[in-house]
Amino acid sequence: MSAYEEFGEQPEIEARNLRIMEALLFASEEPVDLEAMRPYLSDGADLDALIDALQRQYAGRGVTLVQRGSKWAFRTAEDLNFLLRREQTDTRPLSRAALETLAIIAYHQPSTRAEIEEVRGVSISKGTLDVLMEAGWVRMRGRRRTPGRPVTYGTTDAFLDHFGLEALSDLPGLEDLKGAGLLSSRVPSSFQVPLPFAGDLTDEEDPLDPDDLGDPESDDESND
Amino acid sequence: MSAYEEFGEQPEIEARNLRIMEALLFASEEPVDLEAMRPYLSDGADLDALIDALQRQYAGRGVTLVQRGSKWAFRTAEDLNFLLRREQTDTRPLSRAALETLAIIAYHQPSTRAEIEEVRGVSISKGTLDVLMEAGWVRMRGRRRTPGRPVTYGTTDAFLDHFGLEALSDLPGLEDLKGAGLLSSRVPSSFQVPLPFAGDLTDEEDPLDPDDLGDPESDDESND
Amino acid sequence: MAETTDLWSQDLPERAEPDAVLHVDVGGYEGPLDLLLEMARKQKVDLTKISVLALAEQYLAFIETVRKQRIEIAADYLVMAAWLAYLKSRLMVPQHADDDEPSGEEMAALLQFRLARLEAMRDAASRLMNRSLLGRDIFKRGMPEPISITRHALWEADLYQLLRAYAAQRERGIPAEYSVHQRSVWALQDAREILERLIGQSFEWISLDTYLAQYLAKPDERATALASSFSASLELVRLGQVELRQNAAFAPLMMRRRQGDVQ
Repeated sequence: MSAYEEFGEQPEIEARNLRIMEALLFASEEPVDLEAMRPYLSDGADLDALIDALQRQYAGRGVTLVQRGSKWAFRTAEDLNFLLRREQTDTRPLSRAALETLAIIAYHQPSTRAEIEEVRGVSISKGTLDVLMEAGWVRMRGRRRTPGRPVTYGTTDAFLDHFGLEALSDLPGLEDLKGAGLLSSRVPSSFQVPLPFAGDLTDEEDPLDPDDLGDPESDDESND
Repeated sequence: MSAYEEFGEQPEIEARNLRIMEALLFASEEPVDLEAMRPYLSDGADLDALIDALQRQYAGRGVTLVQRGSKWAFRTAEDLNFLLRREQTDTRPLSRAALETLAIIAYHQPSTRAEIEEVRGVSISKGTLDVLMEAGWVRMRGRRRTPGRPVTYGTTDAFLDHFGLEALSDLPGLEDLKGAGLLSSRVPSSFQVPLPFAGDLTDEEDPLDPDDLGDPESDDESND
Repeated sequence: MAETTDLWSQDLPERAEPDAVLHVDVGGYEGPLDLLLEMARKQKVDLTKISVLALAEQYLAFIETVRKQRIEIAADYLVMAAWLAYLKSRLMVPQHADDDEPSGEEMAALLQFRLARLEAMRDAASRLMNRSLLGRDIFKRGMPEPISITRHALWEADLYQLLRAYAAQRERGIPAEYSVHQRSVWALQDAREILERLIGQSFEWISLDTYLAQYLAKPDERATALASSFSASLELVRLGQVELRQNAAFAPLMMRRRQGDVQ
């Protein structure tokens, strides 16, 4: 092959050395030290010249030979790295816990984590609010002006969009829920379904702190 | 690069296609289906011409491009085997029974458990087919359209890869065995020798039932 | 396998020694065909030229020897022995013209075929293993560059599910919000006091229902009021304070202060 011709005197031996080097570098599970390849090569092989030749053979190809410290490895050409990343969209049903949490936030917003837990009767696992925020349906609104200043949660426009609501006031009220058979008619007279608050911030809320968006959970949990 | 020059009209596009194909194949441990690469290539790219060109570029090198069924992979050159040979410490050698069963399935496929037993003259112990399926070399293909509808077994692409076969027609000695009538289930004289059939399903096979994949043995044994 | 081959290179009579026989467990073979194949190889000729008759006799003799040592033999071996015995008889006895059964020659050809086929598969297996194997002779990329897949979850939920979830958990919360309804029960003593007060000094026959009218109107008190005041009225009768009368079954129960009680 033309690629091997540069080794004037012993082209066959050098070509063989190059093949072996190539195979060793390919099959190795970690970058390979030049000296580690010597036992496989012909006596007196010029390791530097060989690796240099091999690197030039792969220059501009889809795979290139790169140096990592004193070691060498084949790597996908940098401009083709996009091939190694792939975006994939899965549809998954929302868990019951997430669905219930979302429902409470929708009706009772702005609500803190503790308030959600009070309605649910169980604590919320860390992942649940994450999922809802990742889905883009729930956002942190502000902080309640009570001791501990807990974060308040509310729904987003994407929430309205996904559930086909024009406004939060479209959420069915007590009588609608009873009419649809979702609430039994035996609920006590004191039972109320709140009217969700759709505005920016209530009188009882402060804006979020500047660093709130970093890690919502840790802040929130420290207030529990 | 000179290697890309053969594509007359759009050398740059083809050069890019080749680089992408090279990168995708090089990045993967397992053989890659040709069609799976299409989304990354230019519209209307000629996959066969590209893979052919790439294979020629690597011919004679230390790493070569090999076909494995409908898939392709870079593998170290076969003639370097004595240099690179590693003792396999992590895999247990196959039992004689498993080896023979594998050979029978490879050469006779699709074959039922009863047919394998007929060739070996002994019943297959429960673990034998399991071991071969766990190794990824044997798969359930379908069901034979005979009374009892026994499951049929065949080999996988991983089998081709492991044993360095481009296709089932590469099985060593296949033609001789065919000629000698030894791949038949009947005494030679008035019979047609079936080629090992790697395709989807023969005329005599039905697709697997949905629950077949759960417990391969139980179905088959009930037909014994 | 090497072990059994070695044993087979000895002469058969030596196997008669108990110790030897125990090692020649037929389980060492991969079935009767395997055993036959080993025996056929001892004839050191092409499988197509072996003497099937001699092979059959050798197999039967072997099985007989093993059985004498009372070693358990798998059914496969016995089935083969029976078949070979039949084959032997077919080969030795001339065949009638009207015999539909396969001839001895056909059976012999079948046996030869099966032995040849098994041997061919055995060869094929070793030829496969002698190829350059992946991971032993040929290698895949040692440092694959995995394709990292960024997954975007598209969560599915609809308004109905949302509302049902909300209603269900709010309703779950209800029982804790108000006290358990206390059922009013008339104790017997209370019933008696109420009855005595109602009857007063009346000597008119008046039905129990009339006395209790105001209580029976309340659905949740009706049963207990009736039951307790009836019991209480029986108590009053026993004490001789009240008289009871009923004209027919299910007719109103009439009561009055007993005459002369006041006197």
